[in-house]
Amino acid sequence: MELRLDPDLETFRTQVRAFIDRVLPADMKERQRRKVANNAAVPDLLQWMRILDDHGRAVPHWPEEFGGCGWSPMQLFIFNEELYKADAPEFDWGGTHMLGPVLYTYGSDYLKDKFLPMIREGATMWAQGFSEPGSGSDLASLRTSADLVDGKYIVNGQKIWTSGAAHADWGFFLVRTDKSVKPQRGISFLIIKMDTPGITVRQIPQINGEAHLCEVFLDNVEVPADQLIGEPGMGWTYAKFLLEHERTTSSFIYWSKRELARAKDIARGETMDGRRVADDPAFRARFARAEADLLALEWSVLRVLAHEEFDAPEAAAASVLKIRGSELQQEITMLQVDAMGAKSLRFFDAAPVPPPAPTDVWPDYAPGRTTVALINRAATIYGGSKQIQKNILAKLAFGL
Amino acid sequence: MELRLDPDLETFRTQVRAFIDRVLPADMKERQRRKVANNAAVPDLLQWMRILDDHGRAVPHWPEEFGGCGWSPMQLFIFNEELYKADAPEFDWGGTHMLGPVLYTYGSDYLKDKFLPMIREGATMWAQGFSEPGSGSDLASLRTSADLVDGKYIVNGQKIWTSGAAHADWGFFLVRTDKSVKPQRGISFLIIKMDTPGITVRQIPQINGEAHLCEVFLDNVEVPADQLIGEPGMGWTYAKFLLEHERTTSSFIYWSKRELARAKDIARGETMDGRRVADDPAFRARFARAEADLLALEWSVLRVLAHEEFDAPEAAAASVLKIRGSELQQEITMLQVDAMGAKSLRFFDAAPVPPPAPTDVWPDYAPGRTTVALINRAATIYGGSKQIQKNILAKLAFGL
Amino acid sequence: MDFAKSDIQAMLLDSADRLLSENADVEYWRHQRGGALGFDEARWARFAELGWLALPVPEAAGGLDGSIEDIALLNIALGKALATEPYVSTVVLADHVLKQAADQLRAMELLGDIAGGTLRIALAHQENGAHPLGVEARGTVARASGDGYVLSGAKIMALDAPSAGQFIISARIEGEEGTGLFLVPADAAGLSIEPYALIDGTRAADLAFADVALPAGALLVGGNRGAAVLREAIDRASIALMAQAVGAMEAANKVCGAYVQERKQFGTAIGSFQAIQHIMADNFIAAHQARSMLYHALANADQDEATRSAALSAARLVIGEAGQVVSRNGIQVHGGYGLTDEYAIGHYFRRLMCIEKQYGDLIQHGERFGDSIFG
Amino acid sequence: MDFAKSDIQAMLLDSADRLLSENADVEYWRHQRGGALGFDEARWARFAELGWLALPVPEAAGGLDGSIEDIALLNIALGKALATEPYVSTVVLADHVLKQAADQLRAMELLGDIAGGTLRIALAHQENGAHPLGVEARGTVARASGDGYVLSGAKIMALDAPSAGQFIISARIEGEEGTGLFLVPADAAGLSIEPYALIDGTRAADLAFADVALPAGALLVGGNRGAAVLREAIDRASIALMAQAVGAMEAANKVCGAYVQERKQFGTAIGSFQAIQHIMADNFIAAHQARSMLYHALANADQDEATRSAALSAARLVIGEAGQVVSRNGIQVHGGYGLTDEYAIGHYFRRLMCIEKQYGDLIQHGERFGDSIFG
Repeated sequence: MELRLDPDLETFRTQVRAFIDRVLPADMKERQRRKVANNAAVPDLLQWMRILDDHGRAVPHWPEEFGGCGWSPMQLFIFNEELYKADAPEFDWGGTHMLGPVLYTYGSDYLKDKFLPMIREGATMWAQGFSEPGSGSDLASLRTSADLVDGKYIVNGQKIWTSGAAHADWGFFLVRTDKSVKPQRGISFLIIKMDTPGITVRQIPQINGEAHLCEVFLDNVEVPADQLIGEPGMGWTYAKFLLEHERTTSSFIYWSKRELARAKDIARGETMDGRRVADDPAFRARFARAEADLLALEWSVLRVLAHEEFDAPEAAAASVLKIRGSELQQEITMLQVDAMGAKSLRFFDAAPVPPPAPTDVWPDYAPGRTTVALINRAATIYGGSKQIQKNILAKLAFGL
Repeated sequence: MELRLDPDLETFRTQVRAFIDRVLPADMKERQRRKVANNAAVPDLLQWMRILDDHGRAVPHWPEEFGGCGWSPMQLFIFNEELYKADAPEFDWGGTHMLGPVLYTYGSDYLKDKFLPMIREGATMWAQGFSEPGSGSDLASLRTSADLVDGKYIVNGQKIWTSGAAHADWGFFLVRTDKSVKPQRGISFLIIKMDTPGITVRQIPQINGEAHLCEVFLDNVEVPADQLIGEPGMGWTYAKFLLEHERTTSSFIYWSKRELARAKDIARGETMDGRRVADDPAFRARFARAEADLLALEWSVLRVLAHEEFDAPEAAAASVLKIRGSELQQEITMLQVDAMGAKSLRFFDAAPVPPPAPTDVWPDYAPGRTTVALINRAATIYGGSKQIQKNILAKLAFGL
Repeated sequence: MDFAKSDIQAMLLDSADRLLSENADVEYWRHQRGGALGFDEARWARFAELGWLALPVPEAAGGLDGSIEDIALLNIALGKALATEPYVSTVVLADHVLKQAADQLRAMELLGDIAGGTLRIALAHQENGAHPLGVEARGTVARASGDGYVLSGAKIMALDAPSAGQFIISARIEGEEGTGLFLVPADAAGLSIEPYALIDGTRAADLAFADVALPAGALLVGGNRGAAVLREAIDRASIALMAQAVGAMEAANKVCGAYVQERKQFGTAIGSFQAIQHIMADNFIAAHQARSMLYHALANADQDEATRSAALSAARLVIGEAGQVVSRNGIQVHGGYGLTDEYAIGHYFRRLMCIEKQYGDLIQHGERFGDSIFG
Repeated sequence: MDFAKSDIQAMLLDSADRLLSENADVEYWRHQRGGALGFDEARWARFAELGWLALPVPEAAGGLDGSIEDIALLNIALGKALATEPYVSTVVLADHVLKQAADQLRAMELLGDIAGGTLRIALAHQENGAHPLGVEARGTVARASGDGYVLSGAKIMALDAPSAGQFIISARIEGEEGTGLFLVPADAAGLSIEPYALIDGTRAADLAFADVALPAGALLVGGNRGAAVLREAIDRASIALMAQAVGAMEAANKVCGAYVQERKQFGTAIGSFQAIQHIMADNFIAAHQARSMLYHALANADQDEATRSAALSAARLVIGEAGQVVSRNGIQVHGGYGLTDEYAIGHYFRRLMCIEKQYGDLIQHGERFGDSIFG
């Protein structure tokens, strides 16, 4: 048992930090740091992918043959941590972390050749079409159908919570290709071009002023049959593979660490009659609890990355990451909000325009905190609600 | 809407306080205040009943014809509050608040004449035999049988959590008199003398060193048929009546107010490097929350007592009292414990002997706090666990 | 003790039911939010017609001389409907200050204008970096000048300021102790107003005073009484806001109760899952305890300041926390739909978050209550 | 970073499995609690035979020179079995102090005795009214006298004192700065011991020193280093206790998981109810995060004092809270049986409560960690 970080990794961290410092454009970093919206602006996100790709680091977690870096899990951990810390735009996770691994594991050569480079080079945003209005946490009940007619799939149905669909050129969808088998077995994984006739995208206005999530209506949409990944009917298996492939992603550890640091800055910046909010005992107690919980989460991530031998199935440890990760995202963003007190109630427009210039009253950290905190209530809902996660955990850990 | 207390009630309170001050023996008050055990010593409890009865105030909540005082709900509230505040021994609730009302509402004249005076005069402790090993929150599944044979009930079975059974001369039991009907309809309410041949009582050792709860084994116990209250098969109805009759009891409001005051004294008495625990911000924040919650509970009790018009069934309001009351009992006793820090870990014998003489290190509030806090984990279990209460509440308030 | 409604209270609630119920929906809220002031001036006129704006106004000024209980009950209804009108600012805060004004003749005129719906007044007392429960002005100063005063300084987040014709401004009076309260017209020369929306669709503004000249009569309450009057006024505003919170929670619970019976997952209504049932039970408990604490605050509203403020802070603590429980749980049971602007629960969520933080938040009220316990 | 066990660690855990598993049950615990010392001296001898008492002892003194990770792993096993032996006092605390003692020759002898199972040492540093995280002695004073010292004062709640042959006593040395650490035999003249049980069946004592005469060699660590050594020793003890807490939580979860599958209500195993499933999920999460924080504390155990104590307090915060969650929930799912002395969960509950409060409780560690963040 060796719990201290390998000294080589500290060297690696220094290199990563220098690399990011060198290639991340200052204006992009500043836009990212000061954005009001929860999501990165699409042009920055795609440009950043291209910059990373120029240096061979757009998809470090992929196999080397497809452009990966061959790094260890701990190296990837450090790379991601430093990206977030540096206020680099997030990855388009849909492409790089969801579709990508499914594609290089199960896709045909045609699909791999066509789409892996597109993802890696940041050629486009990817829409993720899983949820449907009637099937949120109950994904297996999805009803969007894809019927094979003359070598094409004719897709009909409706998707919801398709993030970024309004800006995506391509999407990957779970569709039902066989209604005669039991629900999980009739689902397939299909790539669809978003400007195909019959597709209508409606942006859903959110409680935080953004409209990032979309409804996608598919009305007799024709999709070439070779855009189906792997075998028909295996979509459910691939979707599960995808979730299990990214066991630690749902912890949001890198994001939460950066945001906790920001909460700390806010608590130091805001004062009440000359006393920092950070010095208010009740606030400090809550902050200490969140920071301790985040350390626990980080070690829980490390345990999964290191494949610690473990009394329960590893999936149970992953479920913990999802539950605690989402709760902490919420608590940390609320620490930011609460540190600002009533000032947090001001509405700032989340449109991708520069926020107002900072003033003494409204420092540059003010715009955006509440925007993000409000939409973060979703963290315990998407990807299997907290209640579903607890069902799963009770089953995995105790056989209940 | 008039939310201020009627000034007449303040006069009543002054009278009650003077009365208690006059009749409560100083040594009994001191024993009660300093007892280590959760429960009052039986001799004090019974003697106190006799003292109250001498002044016609042993069962003020009963109808006047049976010895009640004809007081309003608010007068009863104040009477009880002052009793607790004065460290008077608790009532034997089994007799005065559970059996009594069932008896004077449904009992035969024979039973009323025989037992109501016994209860009122504190002639004996009463054992309450409801729960069974296989039926905790699921009372309807109880299996102890009472078969009518030659004008006697032959009782066989086992009861558990029969509080005080080791000191009780009489008990009231829920028994199954008819196995042919659906579970709730075959239950009857039976009075049994505890020294009847065939009864064995085992005291169950508790985590706090007491053994107040008992198992009662009934092996061919013969009970005169006229000791069955009301109609056979109506026991379930009577038990529900009994619970609904005492809507506000489960709030433990009087008890919790006294114990919160004690927690305050402890937080003022214990110091850390010269600073009172009361001045520790984290402790104070928790205390403030508990006191505010207790105020909310008190007003919720008052709303029930005053039969406030209300959007949901009144039983929903009662369920709130049970849930929040039990949670607050636990939080308040833990405030006492936590205010003492590591000193709270010392084990004090709960036997009914005087606790050790107070010292600087171990003030007179020290013995007993942890004893009570430990057993108070039961508050969210007995009388329908918190989980069951929430099921009920969701059904009552939202039809779920 | 009696929880039954008086005749006037029953009438009030009845009129509220009729006026507000037709517009207590997402379409209406989204439409109002898009408007210039965040509320409908025509409905404000209806408030006047129904006597709501005259509720706490003395009979002498043509008002109804209503009690704080009356105000609370009406505000429960406003909270249920998520009304964004500046009722608390104008009718609770400003009214109370005006009733304490030195020049009662002028004050009665102003109160008459308020009652008639032709005048709205907003309070601007908060300064950047000041403790939210403090009321003494620091960075805003009134200098005597000729017959009147010259005002300089700045205020932040004056609630409902963008729709107000006049402001009540707290200011230190140079050469005097304490904090005075001044009446300043919205169009005064040297006053600049930066308006903005809050997340619940209501409006606020930051104000800056660059040597704003005021007549002598602008001083409503002198430095010797200004802070005490302000504390009283804000405590009453807090009660009205808590009443709105109680109304909002009860309405949110109704919405959620209906939703979980309707929404199906895994082939059954989600309300049949025990986890959802327990969340709803928690929500019921929270809203129920919140209403209890509103009663506690009301019962102590006219006590001495120490008792009143302790009761108020205890109530803010319980109600603030309850609002979070109810609205966060409410979103959780709604799943993704809870995060859209198209379902009511998200609107309740934002409103309850605003109420929790206005005139002192959970932490500050918890600290004030704790201090009141242990001295 | 590597979570795999080393060979010695695997052997240690294997021996623990064999020795402890046969006695990790309620009968054993209740029997031990009734005894004079609260534990079985014969089993203590087995600890010695298995090398456990020699674990952190330097090889020079015949020990195994084990790491803090080794100690933690063994203590996880002790915690699972709810062992009441004075392992932490003697083998973690006293060992560490002795290793820092000025007279290393004498210290090695004592360490040898500890390793052999013939000597137990308890630390008595806590004084009534002192902050639980403070280590500077105030009310206990050592006066120089002839070649040695005379000790007076009092200590409270010295853990495991009733079974110790010697005590380590912290005392202010008259005329010097700082806090010195003295070795005092349990049978020293003028020393009075008031022993008592704790709620988990372990023992402690209050000590009073009425001019206890000590030889010069009794001073283990001088006033210049005493406090620092004590802080290090206590931090190591805290790690060992946290490891026991982790073991206790994991064992409690096992017990509860089995119970809810077995216990039937309403005609079905209670583990089939979603509310119970979610409670068990919460318990799993709590225990899992607790183990993660044990690793965090271990990873920082040899850092500078500020880093070490911040990591330790963060871990105490998470683990202390987790222990409460696991044991309170554990009792709740057991229903009435959880409150009896005849089911294991109540024993875990009491042990976890004790660990939460020893060497600083949740509140104090939370405050210390908060201070470390914001300085």
